Amino acid sequence: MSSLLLNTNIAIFLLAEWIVWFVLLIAFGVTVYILKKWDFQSYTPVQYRLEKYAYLVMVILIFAFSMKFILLPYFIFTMDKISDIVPGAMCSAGVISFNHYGMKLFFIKLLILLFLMVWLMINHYDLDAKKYPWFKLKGWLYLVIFLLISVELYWDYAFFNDIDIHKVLNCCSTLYGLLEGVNPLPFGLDKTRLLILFYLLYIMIVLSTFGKQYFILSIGLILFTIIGYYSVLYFFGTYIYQMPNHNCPFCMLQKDYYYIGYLLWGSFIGGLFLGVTTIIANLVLGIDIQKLKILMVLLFTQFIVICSLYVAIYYIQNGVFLEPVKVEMVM
Amino acid sequence: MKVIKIFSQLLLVLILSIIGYSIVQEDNPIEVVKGNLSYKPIPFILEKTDDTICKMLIHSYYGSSQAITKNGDTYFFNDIGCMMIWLEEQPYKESIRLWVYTKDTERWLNARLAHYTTRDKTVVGYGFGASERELKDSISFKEMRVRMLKEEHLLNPKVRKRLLKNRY
Amino acid sequence: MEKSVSSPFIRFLLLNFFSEKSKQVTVILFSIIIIFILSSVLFISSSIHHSIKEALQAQPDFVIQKMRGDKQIDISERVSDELIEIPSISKVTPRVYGRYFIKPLGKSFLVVGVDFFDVQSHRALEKLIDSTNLNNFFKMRDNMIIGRGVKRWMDANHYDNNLTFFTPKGKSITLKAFSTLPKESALVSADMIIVPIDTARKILGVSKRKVTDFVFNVPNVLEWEIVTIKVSALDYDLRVINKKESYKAYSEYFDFKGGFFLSMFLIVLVSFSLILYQRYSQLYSIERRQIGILRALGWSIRDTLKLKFFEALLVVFISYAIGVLLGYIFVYIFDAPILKNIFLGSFNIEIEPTFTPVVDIFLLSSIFLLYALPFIASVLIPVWKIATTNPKEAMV
Amino acid sequence: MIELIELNRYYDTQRERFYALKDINLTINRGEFVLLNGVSGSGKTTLLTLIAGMDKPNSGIVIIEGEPIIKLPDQHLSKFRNQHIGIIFQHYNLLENLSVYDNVATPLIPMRLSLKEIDKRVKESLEIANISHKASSLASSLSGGEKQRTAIARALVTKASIILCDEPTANLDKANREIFLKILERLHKLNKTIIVSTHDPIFNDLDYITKIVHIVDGKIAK
Repeated sequence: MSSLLLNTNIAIFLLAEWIVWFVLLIAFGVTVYILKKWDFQSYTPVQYRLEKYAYLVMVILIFAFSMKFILLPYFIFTMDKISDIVPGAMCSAGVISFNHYGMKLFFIKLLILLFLMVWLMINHYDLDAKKYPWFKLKGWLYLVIFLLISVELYWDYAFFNDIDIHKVLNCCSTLYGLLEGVNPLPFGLDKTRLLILFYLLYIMIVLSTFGKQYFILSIGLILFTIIGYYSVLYFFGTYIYQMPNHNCPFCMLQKDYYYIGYLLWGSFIGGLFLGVTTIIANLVLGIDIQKLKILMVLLFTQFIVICSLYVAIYYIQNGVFLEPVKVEMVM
Repeated sequence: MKVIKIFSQLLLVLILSIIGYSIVQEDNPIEVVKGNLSYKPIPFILEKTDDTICKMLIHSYYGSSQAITKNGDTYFFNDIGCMMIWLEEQPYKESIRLWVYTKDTERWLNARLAHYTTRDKTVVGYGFGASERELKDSISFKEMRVRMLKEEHLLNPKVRKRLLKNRY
Repeated sequence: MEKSVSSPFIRFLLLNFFSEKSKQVTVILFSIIIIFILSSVLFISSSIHHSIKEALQAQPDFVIQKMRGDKQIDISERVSDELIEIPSISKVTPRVYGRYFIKPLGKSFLVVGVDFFDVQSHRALEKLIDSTNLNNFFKMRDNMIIGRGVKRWMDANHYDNNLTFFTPKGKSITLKAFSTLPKESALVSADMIIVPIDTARKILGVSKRKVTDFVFNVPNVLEWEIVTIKVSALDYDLRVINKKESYKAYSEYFDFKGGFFLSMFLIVLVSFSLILYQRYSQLYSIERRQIGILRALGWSIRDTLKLKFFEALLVVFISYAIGVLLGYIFVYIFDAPILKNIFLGSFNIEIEPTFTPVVDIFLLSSIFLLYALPFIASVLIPVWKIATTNPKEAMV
Repeated sequence: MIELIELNRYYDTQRERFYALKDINLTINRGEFVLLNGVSGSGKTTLLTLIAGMDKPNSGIVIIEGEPIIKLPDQHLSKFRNQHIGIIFQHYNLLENLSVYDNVATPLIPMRLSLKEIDKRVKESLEIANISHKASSLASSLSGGEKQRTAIARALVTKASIILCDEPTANLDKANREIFLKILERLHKLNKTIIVSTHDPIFNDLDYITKIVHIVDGKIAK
């Protein structure tokens, strides 16, 4: 058991995760009971009690969603705090790459937040409809969510427990361990093509949202996740750090960049989440939610504007674009 | 409304074509060659193959080595030390064929049979050079592997001082 | 106040909440006490972390010592010439220091010998040395600069301004207190006495050509790893300690205390949530009827849930705000009289560090996570149970 | 308007099944004034709770304003009750810690109306129940009659078309009963459907009663 667990912030974080998990365990038991006994047509008092239990599950999940929503930035902050203790790590990026749990943990947390948001959306429309049409769907979705959360809890513990604070660690510049000569960008794109795609995808998403073409929208979202992430990492990020070779998604979350990372990644991930929720709402439930669509477009626009502003301001100030220096592997 | 629909479809086609074009035209260096069931060393293309451990392009055969797993995946290393680190992380170590490029006879030799000198100037700097014939103070494969894992190689300043006598 | 609130629901909530205060008061009081203790502890521990970082910021980046077995022995001066040759190292400075026990097994001070003429790499000392007048300090052989803890100890034990030391050979040296170390680094340098290097050698019995250790800086942080390798290659028995490790040792030390407190707090938390669970389920009959009436009038379960949930949130936020405020006042204005000793008790010299307020959103969210999350978690089921009362209750 | 078809409501105890209501068939049209007569414990109150959708029958169908309400999920059932049914309870059931104004405004909150709109409606119904002079005083400080009139105002504020009264006059003195009947008469003229469950003889000789239903041991006696 590494002494890290005694660190106050980590202890608080793990305690919070554990409590949320425990409450979700209760909701899990209730959901299993409901799924077993649910029969909308029956008149028995058991059936009426089930409806009440469904509200308990709803309350617990709203609580879980809001707490997980707070715990994600707290997780990043905690890693930032212990980056002073972990040798060599300059920012939370370094810490997260410490063992294989780090990245997996981060993505599963995002996934859980997405699933919870989808569940709450389905629940909202399930209650509005008169016959609880998607009641079973909610139940099964929750079972999946609970499974993910249990995995997350285990990984939380394993991740912090596995950090050996004496092993020297390299920080985010070598974090991505790129093979020399390999093009870091996806699909073999180069910088200019990456940027063109970045803006084209944005336009396509906006158009397909209002054109109600959900198939195109889903392709757009998937591609935009990849292209967006890499454009920020390898192009816009360098303008935020004003250092051509600093490709790190986490460092912009720190104080010295005025926490711009939270706004930037928040709007990017927020837009993606809402996009996925709208698609599910339309394809699975067949409901068209105007509010979500507009919010999604707004979030993406905000994301695009922030990125482009940084480049524009840099260009205005220095009259030239940042040219990344070719790093020679000098041995 | 109709215009929006058409325009977004057009955009989709344009985006997919750009991506398609770049994927086809991309030529990243190789990291692993699969399906080499003959378990024979592959004369890999220099400047176009990467060492999986130290993530560098291999510039010359001198000092390089190869490892072929049971299912034919062949990995390349520009320094024998890297291969040992890689080997440590693999399951079923015995079933993996290891080849080194000998410096004296300049041909691929089974690593477990080769002799290793400890003061060579190698790419990463671990200092293990493979040779076919037994030289003055060369060591066996087993001894080399243990030394590598005990970090008794030239990158360790204390060892370098003892072996090379100069400071750093 | 009622009319100003925009939404009718919130207006109803506030009316209902503040009209039957008796029910909520006990829970709020209890929560305030818990948050008060919790926030003061977290404020103290975060200020300590901050002041450690502050103090260590001033420490040199690297310290080299010669270790034989577990014993640290003195290093010969020639090592510094080899050090200077390594490119990325700057400001190599010898230091002579050791613990001097005034009373055997009693009070001990850290005597630090410093050579004023080469640039001192100890940045805090640098600041101090710039402020003191070099010439007259160095002119009189028997001057010393004392830490705040030492000063207090001397006043308490009627050493008016000077202190006599006995060298291992039995000679006595009396030194006059010239000035006191700055307040910020009090935590680390409370019991330090700074003297010219030769006096220190005499007091600690260090031979002429030897020093206790060397310190130097490596401005470029990325170079630290390579420098450590190169320096450790100089001699077989050299030990290289960098600033981060000492920070780690200090913070782990205080983390241990923080962690220990947290586990204690866990017990309080569990009992607190059990009481809450019981408290919120126990005041059942009065509330059941009220919710029954509301449901009969057409409030859906979602509305009553919202009502009861927001009521609990109100309790949380009121007690959170008051508790944190009290904690802040207690720690940063009254300097946490009792709690401080738990954290700093173990220093052999009682020091009086004033806590620099370090409150950021991270700390506030830590307090929130430690208090509000368990509170809401334990209240969830009772709130749901009451909110789903059957409207039939109103007819009975 | 209100149709009850083959309603059964029973409670299973260890020994046997006790029928609170058995085979109830009843149709009430819009604007009727119905009297439910029966000894206390004969099932009158249970019938009222079933009509208001506050409890579910073990079998049978309840259709109000053309909508079968048994199978409605809670969110719709509550909204339906909120908009269509006003209830006046035997023990008034006011929120003692709130003022009369707030008590009458309570049912409007789920409707998400603006404060202005709520204010208008509340004042209006306070007028009808002539209790506006006590608008800002606390419910706990009111007399029995005043409490009853606040309850009436609360039932009217949602402009519900159906008014259910459960033993409304049980705790009132002679004078307040007269006032209560006058208010009921005015509501009847507003074409509201009123169902009063009582065993107070004062109602028997009212001229505007359209239907009297006698309930004995959970069954409708002809």
